[in-house]
Parts: sequence; structure tokens; C-alpha cells
Amino acid sequence: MTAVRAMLQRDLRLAWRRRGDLLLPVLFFVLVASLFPLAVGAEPQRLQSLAPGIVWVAALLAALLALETLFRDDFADGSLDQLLLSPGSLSALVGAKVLAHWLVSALPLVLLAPLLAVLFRLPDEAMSVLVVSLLLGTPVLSLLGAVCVALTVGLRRGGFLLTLLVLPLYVPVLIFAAGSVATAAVGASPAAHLYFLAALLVLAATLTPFAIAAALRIGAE
Amino acid sequence: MTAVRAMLQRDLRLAWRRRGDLLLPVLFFVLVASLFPLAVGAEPQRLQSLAPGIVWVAALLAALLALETLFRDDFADGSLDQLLLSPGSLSALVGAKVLAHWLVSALPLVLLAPLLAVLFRLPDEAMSVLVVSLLLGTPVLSLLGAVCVALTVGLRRGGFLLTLLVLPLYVPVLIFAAGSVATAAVGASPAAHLYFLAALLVLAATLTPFAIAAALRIGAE
Amino acid sequence: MFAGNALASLLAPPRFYRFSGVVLPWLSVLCAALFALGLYSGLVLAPPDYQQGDSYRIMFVHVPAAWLSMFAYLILAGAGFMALVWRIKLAEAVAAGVAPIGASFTLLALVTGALWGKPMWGAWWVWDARLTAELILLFLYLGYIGLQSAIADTRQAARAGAVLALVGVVNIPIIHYSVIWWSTLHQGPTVSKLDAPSIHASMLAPLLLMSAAFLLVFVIALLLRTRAELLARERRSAWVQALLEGAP
Amino acid sequence: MPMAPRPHLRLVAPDSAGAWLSAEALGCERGERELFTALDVALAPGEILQVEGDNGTGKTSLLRILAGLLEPSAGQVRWKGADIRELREAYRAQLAYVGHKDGLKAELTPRENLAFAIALSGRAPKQTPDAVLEHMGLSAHADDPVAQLSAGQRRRVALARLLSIPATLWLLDEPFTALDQHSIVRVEEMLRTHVQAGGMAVVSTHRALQVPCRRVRLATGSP
Amino acid sequence: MPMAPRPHLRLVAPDSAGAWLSAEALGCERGERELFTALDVALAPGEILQVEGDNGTGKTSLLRILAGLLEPSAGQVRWKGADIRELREAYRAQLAYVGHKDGLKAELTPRENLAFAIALSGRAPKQTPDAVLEHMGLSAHADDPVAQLSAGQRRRVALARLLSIPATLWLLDEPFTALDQHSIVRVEEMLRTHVQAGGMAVVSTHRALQVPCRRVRLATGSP
Ligand code: HEM
Ligand SMILES: Nc1ncnc2c1ncn2[C@@H]1O[C@H](COP(=O)(O)OP(=O)(O)OP(=O)(O)O)[C@@H](O)[C@H]1O
Ligand SMILES: Nc1ncnc2c1ncn2[C@@H]1O[C@H](COP(=O)(O)OP(=O)(O)OP(=O)(O)O)[C@@H](O)[C@H]1O
Ligand SMILES: [Mg+2]
Ligand SMILES: [Mg+2]
Repeated sequence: MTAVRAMLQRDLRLAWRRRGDLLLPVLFFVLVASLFPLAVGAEPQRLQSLAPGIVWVAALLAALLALETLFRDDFADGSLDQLLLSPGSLSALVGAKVLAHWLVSALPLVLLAPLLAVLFRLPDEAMSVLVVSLLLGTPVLSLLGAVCVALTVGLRRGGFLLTLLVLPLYVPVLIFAAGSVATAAVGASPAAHLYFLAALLVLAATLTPFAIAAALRIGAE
Repeated sequence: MTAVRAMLQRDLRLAWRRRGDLLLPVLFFVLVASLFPLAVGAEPQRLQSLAPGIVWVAALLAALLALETLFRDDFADGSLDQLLLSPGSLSALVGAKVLAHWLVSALPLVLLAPLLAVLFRLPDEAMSVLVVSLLLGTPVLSLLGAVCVALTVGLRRGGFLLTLLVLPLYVPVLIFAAGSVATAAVGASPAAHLYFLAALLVLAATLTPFAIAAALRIGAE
Repeated sequence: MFAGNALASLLAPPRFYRFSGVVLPWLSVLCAALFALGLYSGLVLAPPDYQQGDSYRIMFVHVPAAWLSMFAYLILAGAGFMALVWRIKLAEAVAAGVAPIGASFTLLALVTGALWGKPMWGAWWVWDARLTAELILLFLYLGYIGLQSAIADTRQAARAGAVLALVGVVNIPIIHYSVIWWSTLHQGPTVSKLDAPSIHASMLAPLLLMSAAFLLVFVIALLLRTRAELLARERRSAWVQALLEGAP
Repeated sequence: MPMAPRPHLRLVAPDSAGAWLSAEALGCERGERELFTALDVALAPGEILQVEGDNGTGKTSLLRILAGLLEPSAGQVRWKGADIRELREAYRAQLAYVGHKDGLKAELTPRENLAFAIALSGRAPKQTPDAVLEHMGLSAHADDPVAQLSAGQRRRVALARLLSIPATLWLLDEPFTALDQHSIVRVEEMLRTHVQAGGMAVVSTHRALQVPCRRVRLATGSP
Repeated sequence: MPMAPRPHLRLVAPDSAGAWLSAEALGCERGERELFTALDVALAPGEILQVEGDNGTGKTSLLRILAGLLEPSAGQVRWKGADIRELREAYRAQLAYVGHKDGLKAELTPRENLAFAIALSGRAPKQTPDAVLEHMGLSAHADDPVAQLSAGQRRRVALARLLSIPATLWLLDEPFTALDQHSIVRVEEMLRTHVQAGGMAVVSTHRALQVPCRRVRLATGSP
């Protein structure tokens, strides 16, 4: 247990040391979201109907980019070997790492999303659904992403390969999450979508830590 | 001159050795472009009007991701020091590197774009404009991106910072390129937009190699 | 090289430090006076607008802030150029000093614009070309600041930032001409049209006064920040040591 | 090229009955190349095994196999008779490994890095981080981020782990890389006290160790 | 903490008139720390300068400054009297640098890596890649990707550059890292023939060089 707590604490402290970087996922999120109006034109009605999709695609890409920092550094500086050799439970340690990563890279997005929703003039009911969908969906993205990062960690140029592995896994989350917001925006009930997201979260949280641990042992050979 | 040719040849050969990775930018491009229909719904009319923007945003993000591989590896393995110490002209060498990078990471996108255009049912006139805009625009993305990569090359976690530096510089290209396709799609003449893109390309091709060389000398300290 | 050396000795940090120490109090007095005049004529003397009522008065903050946000970027790029080519230390300090100020004015322009937009266009924000360009300007500043904080060595950071600022300067004309190149919701050039400003003199005068006052705020902030940067960068040099010993 | 079968290579101690760490008929392939086959290892408490060998003969690979980080292509590693793949946590609790890479976070200070290593080991430390850093001559840098240390200073922080984590078996891959003379002497001293207290160590290095040990050369990897 | 001014450190050769490489009053700051101030260097053809010093005293930094890769915080480096920042290409054409990192592409073979290094130097090679690899005992690996070589084998490929590129001044940062005994002897031999032919070298290392050279210690960087 002390090991797990130390892990969480270390990663949060590392994030704090690099606190300049804390802003970056958020900025990326905002930047990508604001590319769209530039690219597709700025008519308010159209933007409003696109908003759930744009915000979620931006969140998904931010999550994807943030993955790079999850195990890559630990592998490069040899810390990963030390983790693998720790006598504690690897899946618990890895769970702590993913939690720290989510707190640092995804939570700020969730907090910022309402602002984007205002910029895109999303109706108020849809806004709260957007936040809930992000709260349920982004941890799934982090967990699924971690499995793929672990698999590619020893490869020299994992960037694109990682993307390729991860994006298909992200698709169900994207569909249900963006769907929930879009349903809410037209006034219907998003409950079904959100339940599905919640189910995905429970599933991912219970199963992936073991997958991540196994993948790390393979990837770090 | 031999040094420049050797540089180009070496980078192309490296790309060939890693030829599995050659496919990845293209796949990323296609994947991102196909996320949107999933996220915003698939009505043909709407998709058609969004197509230029989506394709260009996808191309831009693919270019952004590909940047990671431009100087980062050379820095990590010490090759960059050797480049900086070469008695030839650094800006010429760097030009060769960027050219190789563009050939490998962006040219395939340009060749694939018509396929995406068909999927999104872009009218035929717009399709050729899309290809031309990509041909003119993506080299600018590579060149501008190279400056920013060079600046961040020595920094440990450059990923997000790089994004923050690069995306604002990419915006003009995005606006004019997506604008040209959108104009063509409604039947108007995209010439003004394309001229502007061409001007940007000429400007970037003549000036940025020096900026990249200077940035590398600074970044690799 | 020779021009560089001459310039460098003219802009030697101790000389600048002394000079700026002398002018700062005078500038502050002038700035306060301009603000008093500008606010009085803008809030009291100028008549309400026939369309916008009183809400237009936010212009007296919005327009100077927007202008200065762009002006600051030009200074950033100019100072960067001098730092890069002639290695002038003062220019490095100016560049490091001006970036956060520029970012603040950009933020001010965005916020006042949004406040003005709500009554005018019925929305805090529209994805209009000029508004987006101004947002991009904010990101350019943030990128510059991010790069500075990521590089530990200050001189290396200054030169790296200079390259970035010079490349980013392309965006300034795009912001300025965005209203002309694209049909936008945002106001076209009203004041800055050279031939005849399309704005009434009773509104123009306070705008100009406020602009001058804001310019002075900008200059004062820049001098203060540059002085602080210089002290930090030169803390081992003889003149700073002498200064410190002179102080009680 | 066809390879002549390699002679069976025995690193067995004269009296291998008391060996805690043992491996029989280990084989290792990296990529397409066979590094060693039929390698035997045995190590009893109080012993040091120095692994020598030209570049590329598989020293690093052997250490990673012994640590359980790399799967051997044949044979198995045993700890007190049990396969380490079955022992898992129980084996890792006996182990301290210092590889080619230091395993330090560049943004954390040496003190924080050590504190984390201790927490990760899940056991009470032998010595506090402060005492250990003092001993390695790093007190002045205890609160600098590791990123600002030179190559040799980082290596010393990595080795400082050995003094704080209680571990029976040390696996050290070229521990002397980048160290200055003082530090080399200090590390040899550490090895000596470790084995005197009943510890064991496997050390790969190109310098002859100034500590009593069995020395073993891996066969040349390639003609 | 307030720093006492450092003593002026002179590495000047007895007869510094014939020096080709010289530096006066060099200062170096990394981060917040002052590594050295007022350091003088002078090196004439036929001489080797061995830079010693404890970990973190600035050996790597000094070599990078001499190569023109790092800006000194004070002073300047001169080649035959001219500032290297103005000489630029002309100076770099005289130089061969082997740093901590090998500067090899992992996906290319040793042969391809050397061929590229030769092309980059823009001059006719002293020896072909094949001859050089033969000399370094790497013929068997000439066509393996470097990724598959061990640490010491890679180092040898990096050092092989010295034999193929014509350069007057060699700057070597811990060239012996990861090398086995044979290779160490071979590299010392290379240094000997290089200076006998009128070359110069600055070598940072913790081992005493078995070649006639001037040795110089950098002062301890920190208490
Ligand atoms: C967030 C919203 C807004 C932003 C980011 C913004 C940005 C800017 C910028 C960058 C300029 C300087 C342009 C130049 O000199 O080239 C400017 C000027 C100006 N803005 Fe805004 N603006 C916003 C909202 C508004 C609103 C709602 C109004 C009033 C309807 C307005 C009226 C003006 C006027 C009158 C000028 C002076 C134009 C001239 O003569 O150059 N702005 N704004
Ligand atoms: N990831 C890998 N893929 C393929 N081959 C590898 C890999 N890592 C090492 N090798 C091969 O294994 C052999 C042994 O490598 P290892 O690192 O174990 O050698 P070593 O004895 O530690 O050498 P050194 O003294 O140079 O550190 C090398 O010849 C190399 O070609
Ligand atoms: N990028 C950096 N930022 C800040 N400080 C640094 C940086 N690189 C090195 N230093 C500091 O500079 C000092 C000297 O580093 P350098 O690498 O030159 O030492 P060295 O003599 O080569 O040591 P070693 O024998 O360990 O290789 C170190 O104490 C380190 O703290
Ligand atoms: Mg090894
Ligand atoms: Mg060093």
C-alpha cells in the first residue's frame, strides 16, 4: 500500500515540477476545438450542431497526445525496470500511475469544457451532459490508452503505431459520449448513452490494470 | 553538395528501414477524418459541406504528429551534434532533412486525399483543388513545424509545448487551404486562396531553412 | 558587427538602468494625468451613442488594449531580432519583459470584446476571423512564455524565443487585415483609417486620450519588468553588486 | 553462417550445493543471434560473481535474465531451488538491480528519488536517504533536480539505492560507468561490506574488481 | 550561497606560442551553477590534453565549448588566433568530435553510418569504411543494424569515424566508456599515431591514458 501511495504521490509531484506542462493539454484541447470554426466556417447554427462532436474529438486527441508521457519517460530513464522489479503488485502500481495521469491530463479538460460549450453556444442542458460524459469517458480513454502505450513502450518510434492501436479502441467511447451530448442538445434524454459509458468505465477500471501490467512486462523486455 | 545528397539519401533510407511507419501518417489521417462522421452524425449533405474543413484539420494534425520524428531521434542518439559540426552549410542540410520528411510523411496524404474526398462526396472541381491545396500547404506545415521542433529539441517533454508553438503558426495555412476547397465546392474560383498559399510556400521555403538552422544551434546547446 | 558593437555599448544595461530610473517617475505622473482626462471626457463628456447607448464606452478600454496587444508583439519580435543578431543583452531583457504584458493586453482585449459582444451581437463569442486571430495571438504569447519557462538557461531561452517570435510575426498582418479580407461581424477600421475616421470627434478625442494613457501604462510596465529582468540576469556583474552595496 | 556448437559453459562454484541463486543450461537469443547456450550459474551467500566479456557477449542480457526482466530462450533461473517465474514477488523482494540506465526521475531531487525507491521496495530502509547521500558524497546536491547533475553524479545516486534498500542479491550492470576514482573505491567498499554481511552480487564490468570475487568471462559473441 | 572567487586556472602549455587551439579566460555556467571561470587552454600540434576531474566538474561542458556546440559564458575559443564563432565552417572542417552519445543511427548498419559520416565531412576519407571496421574488429557486424550491437560495439563504431575522417583536432568525451581491454589498447594506439602525424586531441577520461599527454584536472565543482 505504501508503494501505491508513493507512486501516486511521485507522479503528481513530477507533474507539479513540470507544472508548465499541466496547462498544455488544456491549451491543446482549446486550440484544436478552435481550429474547426476556422476550417468549416463560423455560422453559429452549424457550429452549435457540431459542438458535441468537435469537443469530444478534441478531448480524444488531447487524451491521445497525453498518452505519450505515460510510460515512455519511465522506460527511457530506466525507472520502468525498477517498477517491474518492485515486490508489490504491479497492477496496483500501474493503476496509481494511470490515476495520476488522468488527474493531471484529463481532469483539467473536464473543468474547462463548459467554457468551450459557451463558445459554441451549446444549450445549458447539454452542457451538464457534456461534463458528465467527459467525467465518465476520459478515464476509459486513459485506461485503454495505457494498455497500448505499455505494449509499444520499448519500440523506438511508437507515436504513430500507438495512435493506430488506440483510436479504434476509443471509437465506442466517442460514439456514446458525443451521442449523449447531441441527444441532450435536441432535448431528449441522454440516460441510455450515459449508462453505457458508465458500464464501460466499470469494465475498464476492473480489467485493464491487469492487462497493462502484463503488457508492460512484455513491452519492456 | 555531396553532404546534402547524402543527408537526403540517409533519411529516405531510414524511412525505408522503418517502412511500417510509412503507413502510419496516412492511417492517422484516415482515422481522424473518419472520427468526425462518427461524432457529428452521418447526414451526407452536412458531411459534404464539412469535408474540406475536416480533411484539412486531419492533415494538419497528421503533420503535427509526424513532426515528433523530425529531429528528436537525431538529438537523442547524438547525430544532431554531428550535423551541427559538419563543415557544410547547415541550412542546406536541414533543407534536405525537411524535404525527406515531407516526402515520407506528407506526400502519401496528398495522394490519398482524393479517396477521402470521394467518401465525403466532395464535388469533382473541389477535389482537384483539395489536392493542389495540400501540395502547396503541407510543405509549409513541415517547414514551420521544423522551426518549432528545432527549438524544443533539447527539452525533455516537448510534445505538448511543440503543439502549442506550432498550431498558431499553422492557422493561416489552414484558413486559406480549407477556404480554397470550400470556395471551389460552391463553384467559385479558389485562385485567390491558392495564390496566397503559394506565396506562403515561397516565403517559407526561402526563409525557414535559416531559421531552422539557427534554432537547432540554440536548441541543441 | 561594428554597428552591433556600437549599438551594444549604447544600450549597455547599466546605462539603461540609470536612464529608466530617471524617466519612470515623470512617465507615471503623465500617465495619471492622461487617465484623468481620458476617463472624464470618455465617461462624462462624450454623449451616449444613438444605437448602442452607453455600452459603447467599453471601447475606451477595448480598442487601446487591442492595439497594444499587437504593438507589444512587434516589440517582442524587434527585440528578439536585436538579441539574436547583435546579442544585445538589453534586448533579451526587453523581450522577456514584454511577453507577459502583451499577453495581458491580449486577454484584456478578448475579455472587453466579449463583454461588448454580448449586448452588441447577442453572444459572448463568435468564431469571427478577427476574434479568432486575436485568440491565436494569445496562444502565440503563451507559446513564447512556455518556451521561456521550459529552457533553464536564460540566454539560450532568449535566443530560442527570438526565433519563435520572428516566425510568428506573420500573424500580425493577418489579424489586422482579417476584417478586410473576410466579411466579419467585427467592426472594420473606424479609427485607424488614415483619410477620415468614421467616428465623431466627441468620441474620438477620449479614445485617443485613453489610448495614449494605455500606451504609457504599457511603457511603464515594460520599463519596470525590463529593469527587474536586467537585475536578475546581471546579478553577478560589477554594476549590480555596486548597486546592491549602495542600497542600505 | 553455420555455427559450431558452443562448448558447455559452466560458471558453477566449486561447491554448488549451498548456492541460493542458480541457473541451469541458460540460453539467450537476441534478434537472430545466439549469445550463449547451456550456461550454468550458481551463487552462494558471501560470493561475488564478476561477469566479464568483450563487448556484445551478452553480459547485460545475462543480468536481465537473472533479474527476471528478460525471458531466457532455454533453461530457467532458480532462487533457493524454486523457479523465479513462480516466485515472482518473493524473489523480487530479495533483489536490487542497477542497470545501464540509472532509473532516476530527472525532475526529482536525489533525496526524493531515494525516498521513492524505498517506498517501492515496501520494506524498512537500511539507512535514510540523507545518510546514504552523505555517504556517496552527494549532500551538496541532495536537493538539486537530478537533471542538473553530471553523468557520474547521477550514477552515484543510482548506486545509493543499494545502501538504503535491504536486498540479498545485487545485480549491477557496469556500476563504475562515469564514476571518478573516489567513487569507484567507495563502491568497491560497499560491495565488500555487502558480501561480508552474507549478501551476494553479480557484477558486469570491464575493470577488474578490487574485491575478492569469482571472475567469469563470457565467450566472444562473434568471430 | 556567496561564492569565493575561483583561482585563475591555467592549462597553458609551457610554450604557448605555437598553440593552434587556444582559449582565454573561458567561463561556463550551467543552469545556476558556475562551473569554471578564467580557464585558459592552449594546444599545439602533436599534443594531447587529458581533461580529468571529478564527476560534475565540467569536462563535458568544456569539450562542447571547444567544439563550438555550447556558448561559453565568458571568453572565447580561438583556432590559429581567430575566434571560432567567426571561422565557422573553416574550424569545423578541422574537427572530429565523439561525445557521450555515439551519434549513430540505430537502423543503419555500421558501414552505412560511416559512409554517411564521410559524406557529411565533405572530404575524401583517409580510409574506407570497410578498412576501418576491419581495424576496429567489427567486420562481422558491418552489415547488422546498429540497434543490434551491444554498448561497447556501438562505441567502437563511433570511434571508427576518427580513422576515416581527416581531422586535425580530435575532441573525445570519455572514449573508453563500455570498451573492453583490446579496444582500449587499440584506441590508445590510434591516439598515438594521430599525434605523431601532427594531430591534436583533447580527451576527457577517468582512466589515466597510456599515451604521452599533458594531464589537467578541473577543480572540484562543488563542496
Ligand atoms: C472578443 C471579442 C473581440 C475581440 C477579440 C476584438 C479584437 C479587436 C482587435 C484585435 C482590434 C484591433 C484591430 C486593429 O487595429 O487592427 C479591435 C479593434 C476594435 N474593436 Fe474589437 N474585438 C472584439 C469585440 C468587439 C466588439 C463587440 C466591438 C463593437 C461592436 C468592437 C469594436 C472595435 C472597434 C471599434 C475597434 C477599433 C477598430 C479600428 O479603428 O481599428 N470589438 N478589436
Ligand atoms: N534489443 C536487441 N535486439 C537484438 N539484438 C540485441 C538486442 N540487444 C542486444 N542485442 C545483441 O545482443 C548481444 C549482447 O548484448 P548485450 O547488451 O547483452 O552485451 P554486453 O555483453 O552487455 O556488451 P557491452 O559490454 O557492450 O555492454 C549484442 O551483440 C547485440 O547484438
Ligand atoms: N543541461 C544542464 N542544465 C543545468 N546544469 C547542467 C546541465 N548539464 C550539466 N549541468 C551541470 O554542469 C555540471 C558539469 O556537467 P558536465 O556534464 O560538464 O560534467 P562532467 O565533468 O562531464 O561530469 P562527468 O564526469 O560526471 O561526466 C554538473 O554539475 C551539472 O550539475
Ligand atoms: Mg552491457
Ligand atoms: Mg561528462
